[in-house]
Amino acid sequence: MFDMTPNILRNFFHKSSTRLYPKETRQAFGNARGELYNEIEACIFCRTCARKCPSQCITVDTKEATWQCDPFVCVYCGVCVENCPKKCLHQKNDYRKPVTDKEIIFMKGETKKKKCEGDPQET
Amino acid sequence: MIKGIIMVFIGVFVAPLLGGLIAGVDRRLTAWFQSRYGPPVWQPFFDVIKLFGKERMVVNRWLVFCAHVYITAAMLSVVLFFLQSDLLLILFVQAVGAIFLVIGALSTTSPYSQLGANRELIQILTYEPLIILAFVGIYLVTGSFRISEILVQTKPLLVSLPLLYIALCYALTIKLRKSPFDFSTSHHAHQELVKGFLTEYSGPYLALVEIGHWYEVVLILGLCSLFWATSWIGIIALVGVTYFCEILIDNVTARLTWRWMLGYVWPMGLAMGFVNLIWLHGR
Amino acid sequence: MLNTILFVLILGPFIAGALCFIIRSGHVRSFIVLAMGCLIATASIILFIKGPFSHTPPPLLGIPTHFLVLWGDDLLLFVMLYFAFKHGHLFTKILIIFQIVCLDYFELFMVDHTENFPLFFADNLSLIMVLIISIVGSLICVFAIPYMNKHEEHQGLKKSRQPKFFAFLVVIIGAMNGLVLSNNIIFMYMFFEITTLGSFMLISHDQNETAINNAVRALWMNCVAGAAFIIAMIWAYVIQGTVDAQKLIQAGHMGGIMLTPLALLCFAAMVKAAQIPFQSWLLGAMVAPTPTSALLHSSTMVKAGVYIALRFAPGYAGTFLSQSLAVSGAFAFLATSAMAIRESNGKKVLAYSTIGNLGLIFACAGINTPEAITAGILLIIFHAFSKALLFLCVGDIEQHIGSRDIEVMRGLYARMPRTTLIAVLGIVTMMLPPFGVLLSKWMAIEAASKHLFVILPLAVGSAMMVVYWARWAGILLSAPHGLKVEPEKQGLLTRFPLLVLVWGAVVLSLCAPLVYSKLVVPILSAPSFSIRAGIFENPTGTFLFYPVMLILALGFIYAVYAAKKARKARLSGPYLCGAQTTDPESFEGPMKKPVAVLSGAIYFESIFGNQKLTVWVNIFGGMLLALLVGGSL
Amino acid sequence: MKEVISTTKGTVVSKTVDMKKDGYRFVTMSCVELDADTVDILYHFDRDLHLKHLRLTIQKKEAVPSVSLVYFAAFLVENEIQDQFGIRFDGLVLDYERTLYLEKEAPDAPYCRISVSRDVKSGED
Amino acid sequence: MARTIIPFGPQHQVFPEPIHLKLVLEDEIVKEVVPALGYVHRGLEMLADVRDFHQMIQICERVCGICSTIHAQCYCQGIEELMGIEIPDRARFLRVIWAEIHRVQSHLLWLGLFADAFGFESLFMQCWKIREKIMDINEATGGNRVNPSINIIGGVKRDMNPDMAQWVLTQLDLVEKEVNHLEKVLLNDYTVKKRTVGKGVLTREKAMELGAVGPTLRGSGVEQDIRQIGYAAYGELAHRPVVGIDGDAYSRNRVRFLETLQAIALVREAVSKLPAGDISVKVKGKPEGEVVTRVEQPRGELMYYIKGNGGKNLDRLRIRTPTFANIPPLLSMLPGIELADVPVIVLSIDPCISCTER
Amino acid sequence: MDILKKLTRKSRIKSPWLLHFDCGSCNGCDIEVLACLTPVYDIERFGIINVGNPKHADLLLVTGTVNHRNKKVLVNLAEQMPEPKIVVALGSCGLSGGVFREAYNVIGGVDKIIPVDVYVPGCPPKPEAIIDGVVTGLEKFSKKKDG
Repeated sequence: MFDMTPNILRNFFHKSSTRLYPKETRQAFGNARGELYNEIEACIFCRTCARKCPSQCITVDTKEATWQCDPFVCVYCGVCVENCPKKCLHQKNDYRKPVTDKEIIFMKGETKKKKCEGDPQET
Repeated sequence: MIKGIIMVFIGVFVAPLLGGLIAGVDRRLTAWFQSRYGPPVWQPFFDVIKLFGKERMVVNRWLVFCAHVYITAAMLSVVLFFLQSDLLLILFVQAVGAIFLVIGALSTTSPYSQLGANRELIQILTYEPLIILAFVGIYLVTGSFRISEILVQTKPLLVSLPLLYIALCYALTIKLRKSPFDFSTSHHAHQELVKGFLTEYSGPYLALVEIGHWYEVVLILGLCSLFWATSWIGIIALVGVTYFCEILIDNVTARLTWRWMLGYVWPMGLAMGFVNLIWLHGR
Repeated sequence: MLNTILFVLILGPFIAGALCFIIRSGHVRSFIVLAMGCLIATASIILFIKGPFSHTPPPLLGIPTHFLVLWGDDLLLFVMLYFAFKHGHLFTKILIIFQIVCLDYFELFMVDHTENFPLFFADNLSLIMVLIISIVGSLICVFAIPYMNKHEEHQGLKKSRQPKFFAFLVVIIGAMNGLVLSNNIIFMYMFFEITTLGSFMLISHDQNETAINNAVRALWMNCVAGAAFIIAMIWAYVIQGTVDAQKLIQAGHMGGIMLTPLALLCFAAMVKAAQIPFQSWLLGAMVAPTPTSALLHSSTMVKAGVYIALRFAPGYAGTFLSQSLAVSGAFAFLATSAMAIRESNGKKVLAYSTIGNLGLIFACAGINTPEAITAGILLIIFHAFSKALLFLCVGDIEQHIGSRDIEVMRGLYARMPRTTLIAVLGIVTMMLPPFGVLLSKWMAIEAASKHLFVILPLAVGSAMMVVYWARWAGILLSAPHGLKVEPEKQGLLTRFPLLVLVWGAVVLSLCAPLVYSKLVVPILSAPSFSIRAGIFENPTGTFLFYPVMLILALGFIYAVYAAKKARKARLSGPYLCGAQTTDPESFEGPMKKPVAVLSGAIYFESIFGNQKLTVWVNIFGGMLLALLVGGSL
Repeated sequence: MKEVISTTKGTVVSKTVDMKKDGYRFVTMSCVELDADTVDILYHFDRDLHLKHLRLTIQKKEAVPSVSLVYFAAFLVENEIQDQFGIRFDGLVLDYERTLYLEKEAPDAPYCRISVSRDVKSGED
Repeated sequence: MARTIIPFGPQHQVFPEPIHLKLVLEDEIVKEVVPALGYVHRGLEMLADVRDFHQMIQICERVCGICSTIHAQCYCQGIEELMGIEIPDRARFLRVIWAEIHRVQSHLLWLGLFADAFGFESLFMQCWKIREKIMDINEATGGNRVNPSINIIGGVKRDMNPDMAQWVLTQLDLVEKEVNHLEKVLLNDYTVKKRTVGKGVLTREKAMELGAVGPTLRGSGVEQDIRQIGYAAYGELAHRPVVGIDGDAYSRNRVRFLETLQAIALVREAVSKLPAGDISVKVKGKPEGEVVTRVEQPRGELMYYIKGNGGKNLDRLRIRTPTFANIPPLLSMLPGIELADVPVIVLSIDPCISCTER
Repeated sequence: MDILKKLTRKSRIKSPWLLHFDCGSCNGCDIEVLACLTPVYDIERFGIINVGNPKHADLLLVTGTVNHRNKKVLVNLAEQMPEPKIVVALGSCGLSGGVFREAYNVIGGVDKIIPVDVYVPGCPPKPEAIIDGVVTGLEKFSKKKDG
């Protein structure tokens, strides 16, 4: 009977193992697969990422030079990053922050002039 | 007279605050035992205030009625306790509340609520005889069922009623719905009856039930304190140790079934109580 | 005046019964029953106001009373013998023949009929009993009028058997009045036997096989009681040379010599009150139409048993008999509570609860302190009202829904809100403070605290009692949500007794301190409680009767107000794991079929459920009874 | 897939019974659409980590005798095939009547596709 | 007797996943049970029509979040067999390492949930606390706590350098130490035994007949574990299946507990034997033909049937998950037990409904 | 009165009781939700308890794709929650259907069935992200009307 007691008491007399998350944030692991972003200036709009993506969350328009990703469909598998011929796709170590409205990452790039709309990288 | 009024005031207003605080400390300690950080100690108050602010949603109006009767009876029993009244009377008044709570749960067509209510009845069935026996033990020592007579004792009751105190602790565990007896409803999630007989009490009515529960906790800890009522230190030590052990037991046991409770606690508790009574008789 | 009242109370019902039997018109019968009810209720109140008395009425029609009794008794016994032969029950035959022989020998050759003592004696205990018998009994008779019409309708009888039914129904009331007022134990014995015959006739009323079997069982068990009674009577006479009950009681146990007759009397009383192991006759009586059970359970028949025990209680105070009576009463309380907990048949639950409460009264008689006697008497009063009420409710419910099963009564509130509320109130008065039954239970527990073998069964039994009452009340109230509840129709003759009983139960409880100080105190050797501002107090404990009642009543009123206010709240179906369909009371089951949820209470089948329990209980109960009788030899 | 034994509708149950007698554990069944009309049903069995298969080729319209009386465990997968391929099984011990997974709103027999649409899709990119 | 009919699920506290049981009770004893599935059915086998066979890896990983690595491993193994690819030795060992880490994770998760099913909250907390270390290992080595996503056709995606391997081992040492503390609780505690011993008994014969797999089968005393086939690198590692005797919830509990320790030992051995070399080979061509491939998942035998037609989309992908096979035995265990034991027994097969329904 | 209202608001934020419904997820998000309750993340710090009963809950955490069968359950559960309540959708599947978007039995994200207040992306979202999501949801509470 009461075989759990030693464990319980050990817990009681030690510091709790809780990570007090919003107060203390733990460093993410180096190669964790987080939010996807595109260095649009390097992108050649080859559509490899769109083709390889298992959840089909990336849409690339070669003519208009747009790169668009639905972050709410993305499954953070990293396949696009691995297959990107220009290595311009990257993953951060952390996820996007929760939001109250849906949004889509839309990037327009041209060889000379680049413009970012609704770029949420900084969030 | 003034003392009486003060006592009533304590019973009505201070007791629930104390009960809520105990609940908060309980949750904090449980968290520590589980290597967690735990909620702030005044968390139960937030819970209750929030519940009062929620939408009123009912399955059945009997539920509302019963919740109110429950809290009245719980409050009255605590007041009677502080007025140092008759122990049996306190138990009976407390039973009014407990039974109405069950009747409220039974008055719905919800199967979980019904099953929970039936289990709660079994819990009542188990703890009530134990408490009565404890009172009889007190009577045999003091010659009265009145609390006021206990307070004039010079020797702690615990000395002559150790086994009955253990039996009372069983009742306490059942009443607090702590593991292994948390089967009519549970403070923790993941219970096969979801929330048992509290399933259909929601919003403000759940808040009433929660406050009623605080009253009951104070009452039953008060009953425990009677066993060392000769000094304040004794009371605090006894209640503190008892409650600490309750939390400990809550954390080191699995939930068992009511069949086990009837087959184990009943014989054990009654036998211990009985032995203690015989021994008192023999003196 | 006194003669007239006694005549009305005792012989009135007999005459009314005879009229019922002879005049076969339904309307006239109803009138007779109503009139008799009013008459004896009034008479009992007048008698009550007049207060205690001892009295010998002039001989009826000039015939010496003891002749009347002898003839009456012989007639009675031969009628019983006829039925014993008709149903071919050997044991009953033997018992009855034994009784005839003993009685005739006793009356003809032993008793000195010139002994001068009051034939009738009434103290407050008797008066209380008369009140209960007359008022509650009459109400039950009134209820029976519409009930029996419907009952026969259900049965589809060609020829009404109502005349006989009502005849015996009212006769029992008369016999009970006679029993509690008699001071001559031969009288007592006669009335005792009349109730036996009456209950036999009433139980067998439906004339089907179970009814007859159960009636025969009731007959032989009660004959055992009769035989014990007669032996006790003769034995006592041999020792003390008197048939004056008061003298017998005052003489006490005479250093143990009188103990055996007293034990036999107690034994007779316990059999009459269907204590374990003789509970089966009362349970069998459930087959009879509900008014029968109501009458047998609440105010008459079984109460005859506890009355005798309480009446003779001073006689055996402080003896081993007293102790063992307390223990076996407490044991009956425990055992029947355990058996009731697994019962879903409403009437059986009521029956077990009756036996349990009677056991409690026996326990009180056995404890034999003023507190305990107080508890016993109060319990008789409050129990009679609540139990009669509950029986009548169940009868009414049964006629509406065609079942007496508690599970079938689920959601009754939606169908018959009036009766349901009355029934729930009845249940509440049976188990919760500050109502009378609980007040007396409190007294009983406090009084029993020194008796280890009494307090343990009491503690466990009362917890079990709470379980089955609360379960029932909850089930009655359960109603599908959102349903508009329409009050059902109730006939005047149905509603009147129910309302009187429910008000009686509540108001009597409210007046408990008054009832105690005015009625009970005079009987006691010493007052058991002091009453101040509605607070019962003695050295053992305090019951803050009015304060508790006041606050609970306020809480009740506020709760009603809150429930009314909750009308505005949003209705939502019960929680069904999110699987509910458009009907909030059914869920989408496998194969997409809607399944209606069904709730059944827990009946502890695996714990209290087996027949073995009954067998063991009977064996143990029998042993206790043997101890009770044998220990006093 | 090494040991594959072909069966017919008539023999599949008796062969399953033989398998059971030989001490095989029923692993599962797989259903594959071959063309617009026919499907393959594969019964997989295992004994001591060694797999054995039965192959039953049938018309989609045909009813297949259920093996759930031989192996109770088959009832689930047979119900699944009923749902997904619309093939009927006769003598199921617990028949969900094609409601095991799918609701009315979902496509009927989704695993029966017309091969043309598939080619279009795969040819797209 | 009074009957009670209750819906147990789809949303029910005790089950993390939606499954519905229609329970008919008498005095809280289960008299009849009928399950209803389909609350998690997505139809992902059909996605093979619209995704190519490489993309299917990610989808197979998401058949079930608790054993994602092993699903992907099984799928890759099947495709490799179809295409005749020999993967490098290092990749074989790495697959074992990740699979076993995953097993530890899954078993700890299960031990916690199982403890919760019989209301042992602190034990649940303890198990999940320990499990967090494994989640960290997953995140550090694979890049995600739940879906490390390291399998690709032809090998594995990420390598494990010696430093990392050492860190993993030290973490596992800590885990093992803590798991050992729980041994007495899980296998010896009075209340735990009261709730598990003799509950939901599945005899050896019944288990075989009803097609039970994994710890459920081994708990009934059948020594069968797909790892004995020696897929991946299991042929080169020493292990023997853990077997129970009684076939009750306790026995299954014991099997899973001991398997947790065994898995840790396997990781250690695999790391020590980890050969040098490439972690993947280049894949050319398209799968054609049909294959049945099996691996041992934490819950038991996982079977993939794959049929390719030489195109980039597969003709048929069929997944038979262990829970799917364990549901019939479960149904045979439920009648006659107490309501309170329903969660215990349901969880004792370690149900994974999202696997079952796919 | 004002103080009472303020207190209620504050308590609401301090004590969000949680109902978790797995609406057809792959378990990935589920176990992360459960992980939130366990010692390492311990969301009881914020007063969050997993109540498992819609009638007591303030916060509905939905994981996974909605399919034709469980959408009714989802609606039923949301309906049985007393106001004010917050719905948080977790993970790619809960947001849009994720990888399973094109499967035949998948309707899509939770927001196609019931209004969603907070979207937490991730496959599965880390417990930290779930905590963030809940905190974002709580901010919405102050904007909601009293129940």
